[in-house]
Amino acid sequence: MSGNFFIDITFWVVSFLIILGSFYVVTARNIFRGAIGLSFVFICVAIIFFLLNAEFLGVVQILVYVGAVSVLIAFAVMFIKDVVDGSKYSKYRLLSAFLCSFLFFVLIFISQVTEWNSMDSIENEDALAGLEGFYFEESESGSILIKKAEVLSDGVNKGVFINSTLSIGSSLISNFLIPLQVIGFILISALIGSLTIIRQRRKQ
Amino acid sequence: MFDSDIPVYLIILSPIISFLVNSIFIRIFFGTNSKISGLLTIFTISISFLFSLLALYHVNSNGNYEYDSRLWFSYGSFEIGFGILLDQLTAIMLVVVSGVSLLVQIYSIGYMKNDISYVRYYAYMSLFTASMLGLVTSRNLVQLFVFWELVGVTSYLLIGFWMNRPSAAKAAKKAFLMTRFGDFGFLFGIMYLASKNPEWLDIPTLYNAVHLPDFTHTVATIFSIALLAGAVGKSAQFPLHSWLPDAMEGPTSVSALIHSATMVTAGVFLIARIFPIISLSDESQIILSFIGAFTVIFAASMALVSNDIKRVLAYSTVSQLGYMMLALGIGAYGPAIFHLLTHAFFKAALFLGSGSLHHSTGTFNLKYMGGMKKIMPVTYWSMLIGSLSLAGIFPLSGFWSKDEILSSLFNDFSFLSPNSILFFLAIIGVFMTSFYMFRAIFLAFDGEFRGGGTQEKKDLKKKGLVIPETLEDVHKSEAPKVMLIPVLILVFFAIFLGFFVNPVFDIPLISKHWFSNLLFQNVPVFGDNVHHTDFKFLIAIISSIIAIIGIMLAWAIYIKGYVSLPKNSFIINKLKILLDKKYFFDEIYEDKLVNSFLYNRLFKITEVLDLKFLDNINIYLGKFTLKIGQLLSIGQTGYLQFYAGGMILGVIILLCGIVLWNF
Amino acid sequence: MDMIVENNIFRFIYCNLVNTNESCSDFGNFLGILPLGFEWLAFLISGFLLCFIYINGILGAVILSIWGERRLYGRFQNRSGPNRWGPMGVFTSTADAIKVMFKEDVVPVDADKFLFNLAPVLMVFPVFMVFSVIPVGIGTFVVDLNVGLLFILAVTSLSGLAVVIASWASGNRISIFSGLRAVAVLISYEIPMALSLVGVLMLSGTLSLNGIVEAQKIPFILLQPLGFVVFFLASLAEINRTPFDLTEAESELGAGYLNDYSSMKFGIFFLAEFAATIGASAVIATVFLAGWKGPEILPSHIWFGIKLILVLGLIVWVRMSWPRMRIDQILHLAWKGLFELTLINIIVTTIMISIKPDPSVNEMWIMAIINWVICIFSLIIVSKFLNRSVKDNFSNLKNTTPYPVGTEKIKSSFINKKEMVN
Amino acid sequence: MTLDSLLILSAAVFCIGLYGILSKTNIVSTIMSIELMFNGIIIAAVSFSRFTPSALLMNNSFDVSSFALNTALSGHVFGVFIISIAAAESALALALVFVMFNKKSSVDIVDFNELKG
Repeated sequence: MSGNFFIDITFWVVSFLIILGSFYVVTARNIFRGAIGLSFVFICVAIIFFLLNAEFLGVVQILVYVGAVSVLIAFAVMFIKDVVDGSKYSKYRLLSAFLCSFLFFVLIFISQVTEWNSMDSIENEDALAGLEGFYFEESESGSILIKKAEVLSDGVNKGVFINSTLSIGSSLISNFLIPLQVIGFILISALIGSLTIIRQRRKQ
Repeated sequence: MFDSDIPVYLIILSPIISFLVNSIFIRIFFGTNSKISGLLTIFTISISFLFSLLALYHVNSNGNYEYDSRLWFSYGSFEIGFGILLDQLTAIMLVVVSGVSLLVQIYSIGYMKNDISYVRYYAYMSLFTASMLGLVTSRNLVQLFVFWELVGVTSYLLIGFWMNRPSAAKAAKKAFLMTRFGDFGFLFGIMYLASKNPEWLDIPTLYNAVHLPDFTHTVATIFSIALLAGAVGKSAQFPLHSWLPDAMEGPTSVSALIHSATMVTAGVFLIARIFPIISLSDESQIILSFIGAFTVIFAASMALVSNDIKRVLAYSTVSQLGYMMLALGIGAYGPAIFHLLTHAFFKAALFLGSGSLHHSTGTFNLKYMGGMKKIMPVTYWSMLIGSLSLAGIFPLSGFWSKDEILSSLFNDFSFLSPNSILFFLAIIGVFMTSFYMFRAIFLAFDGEFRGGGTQEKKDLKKKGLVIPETLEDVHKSEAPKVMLIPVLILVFFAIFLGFFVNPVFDIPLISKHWFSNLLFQNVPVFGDNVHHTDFKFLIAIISSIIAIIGIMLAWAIYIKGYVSLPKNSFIINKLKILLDKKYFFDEIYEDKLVNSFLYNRLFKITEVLDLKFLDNINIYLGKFTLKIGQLLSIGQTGYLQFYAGGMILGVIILLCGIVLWNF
Repeated sequence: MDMIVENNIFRFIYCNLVNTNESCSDFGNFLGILPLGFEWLAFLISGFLLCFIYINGILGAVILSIWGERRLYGRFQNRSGPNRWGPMGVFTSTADAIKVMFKEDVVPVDADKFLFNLAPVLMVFPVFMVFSVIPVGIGTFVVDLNVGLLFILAVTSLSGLAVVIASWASGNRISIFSGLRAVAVLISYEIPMALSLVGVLMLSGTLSLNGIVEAQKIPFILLQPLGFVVFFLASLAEINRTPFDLTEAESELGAGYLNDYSSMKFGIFFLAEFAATIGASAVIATVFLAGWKGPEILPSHIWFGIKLILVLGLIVWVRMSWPRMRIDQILHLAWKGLFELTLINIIVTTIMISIKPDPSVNEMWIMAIINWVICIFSLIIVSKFLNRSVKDNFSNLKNTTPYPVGTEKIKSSFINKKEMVN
Repeated sequence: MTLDSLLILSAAVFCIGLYGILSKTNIVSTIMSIELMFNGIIIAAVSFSRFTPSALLMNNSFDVSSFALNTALSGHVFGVFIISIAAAESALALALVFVMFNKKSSVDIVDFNELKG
């Protein structure tokens, strides 16, 4: 009965909820309920992030997706004529169901067949030892230290833990500086663009 | 004190601080016509002036200061630095710029008193002064170019200061575009030099590089001619001169600052800055001197007939700048800068005096002035002294500087050599200068008062013409003290500066030719190209006599009426029209060059090409694509899902292909 | 696990259940009820117990704070306030709670029943989540997340969703207007709220609330006056307190999105609102007033309590002093006032930190003085600009509808034409 | 919780979102489905970041450069990027929904087929 057990249980339950919620989102006739289902899925995905040691991303997911995006979508829903029975199927429903399930199986096949450079799939003991034995820790001055771990038999601790907001921040302004600026540019242009669109509407 | 470059930065920064404080804080907290802004600007510029004087003192006693260049930006191995170069030339320019600027700011307190945008005026003025000070202290050519353009922008803002007047806006645009036109040459020169060796952009390195074999005659010629284009634009020399008279639309104090002492002398400063390179190339020297000499009489001839006193002064400025260019062209480095120095002071005095005249009569038109001698004696005397100085009458400062230029022209005088032609042109220039200046003085101050702005408004209304907004009502009075004192200070310098800065023999405290010697300390001297001129009695007498003849002629025509031009002579009338229309230069640029040549000829050809040839290609190409498009549009059902499904199908096919390929 | 073990309450319960040498030896003698091998059960039980203690503590605090606020309102309005039940009327709110519980639970016919019932739960759940990361004393917290501050921002943003659900599920047009207003205000104020904390993060270098408390050599309100002002105003807007309480503007919208709620559902909303007030005060006390830190004459919990009550008192004072603002004024304040102030704060803090990366206490005092000068100066400038912009827009305002911006179409989509005729 | 199970979860969420896009005609439903697809992708990115170490980290154990450390969390960084893109996208889409509703008082994609060939 290790911590791993709880994590696994949580993972399976939450995955199940995610898939269930996703199905509800795409099948619900009531769009508002669909939107609420969507925010439920977002929260569950955030829990998955917490399980994956990505606390920062999980919190951002809640902050942006649940706090802003799904609220905005719920907002947009109120502009639909008949919310309760508004979400209709197109004529490609069956075809698309077939396409999507086919794509799903192709993706699963590929993910199973590909040899990921994964912690689980590394068979060379030496390589694994070289990796497993170290973990990353923030020092007091803020830089990242590499420490040799003494006991790392626990399954939970397997993996690369460079798990800090600080290192996400430092990679954002070093290796991903240009993407970051592009994102900023996209955000500002989206802001201006949506304002322009709304303004046109108000002029009429 | 000047061991580090911080004090020099302080010189530039203090006007910038006043600009920021004026435009951000004072405008918000104290309103747009708060009087604090003027005092603040005067305070900051007097700090600059004080430090400039100190810098001149240090440079005089310790030689020039070369500070380390700091890295501005780099691209690979291509590095552009910035830094301060404090040599003799810079120190002199610093004193001239900050000194004249300080006096003009004091004058402006009275002159701009009733303007709504008082704070904006002072903000622009501080920014202008800062950029001009930055220009003269620049160590790197790129840095110099940045300040050069900043000077252009601020002059645009200042000329168009009364932006609600269409003529001012037009003049500002014209000034900006024409100087920009020359700046392309400057930019080309910088790029050319950088393509040869980026390190040469650093000016001290460039000075040292002229000895190297890499620095060929071709490089020097191309570079100096390219920079000459920039200088011609900024200093309003011959082909690009026509913006300066129009630029008189700005406030008179602005004209006094930027069209006498600072902005227009930037071109001269630039040529002086690259003097070691220009002196390597005979071709560019000849071009430079002929441009200068031609501009001298060309501009002076237009000043002969102009009725607007500010325009007379503007043409006079162009003409005097021609003298400086001429001097630089023949290698008279010291006299050119000396003339720049004296000219800055007496021309600023004249401009400020004309502002006082406008203050009193309400107009700039000489036809409506007259008889102001009794009403405003102080202005009269100061303008008279300024004009005498400009005409080159002994012992005023203009006499000394102009004679140095003439003497250096006379150095190796032989009949029909280029130098002799230049000399005669310069002598004719002296005559014309004294004539037009005294024509203006006599028309403005002697005789009966002819009604001023009030009368001019009436006349214009009678003719049904548009009344310019510069016209104001007459209130005959002497200018207030705050406007008189700066003029008097400038007049003081106009009298004494010439002799005491560059005396022809040793006097107590000041050695012989102190100014020229100071300048020559820095510039590497190449062969015979740089003269060290001595005072020549013959030249002094000749030029004085010619100047006095000019004054007498003006006196005879405009006061006594002994001589009068024949009224109906065909040639005289045509000549008058020609001069009045400024040799039709604006029309040539506008109608012939732009309209007839570019628009009607060159672009017509391209139009025909476009319509007959390119358009047909497009039409058939279009028809072809239309057919294909019609074929393809079958797939465009208009349903979003259909398109998305197609995309997904493509992705699935790709993925399957990858899977089948690999396994 | 290291983090959790430092948690004193958790360790106390855990060690009393299973006494292991690893984590309990340095702490004293414990009972150790469960046999070895049942650590996981102890883990679960102590976690649940911790949550139980916390939540009940919050509920008690809410009951007390309602009573305290009403007493204070009385004082502000020159009357005595509730004073019948219990000594000084302490049990008044308990009685209120009992009364609310026994009222009839009405669900409107047009309501979406599931969502109608879900909304109160969603409303109260983020408020309790906020308390989980706040340390109320040395070693007294539920969990010390390394992204604690961001977690608080994220969790409070959930209440926006709850408001939308509540307003829509009622099937009531007034509720929807109130919900739209709430969403506009909540989303607008989230930006200055998050940005105002950036200065604090730069100074402390951590997102964990415990870390922030420990980083405060002097309280951050001195070093971050602008951040404090903006955060205080933004959190007032986020918890719907006067002068930003437009969602429940009784003169325009009745009770807003609470219009159709009755009985304990209403009670839960009420509870959530007051708990959110306490939560906001707790966050301000922790982030800007150095949390449980204080001279050692009093225990850390008492210090925290004093600071909390001070901030609560300030909020009540603001509520009693200011009138309610118009919706456009509120949004102007967020986008044109507070947003700029946060940017100024960030720039100033960045400059400060880049000049002195690791300041001593004396240097911090100098920084504090500079910051206060800048704060007052920029507040004056921004308020001057705000005045101007409101004046400029006043002429345009006459032509606009009284509805919130962008909601004109909702009218036609939600009001059936037949209804209009009737 | 292994990489495989996470990848299957991500693929499932992605494909369900795709199904939503292809089968629903309401534009708001479509936007919601797009958000689902984004989420599926973030899950994959984060789980890769968690379970597959960077090749740079594998090579030398002690002397890890800052570049290697910064790339180790690129999955998280991509997650952040995707989330911010999604926020921008949903704001724009919402504005478009307003305009569409204003034009035809409908938000059904079927009604917007002017680009039909």
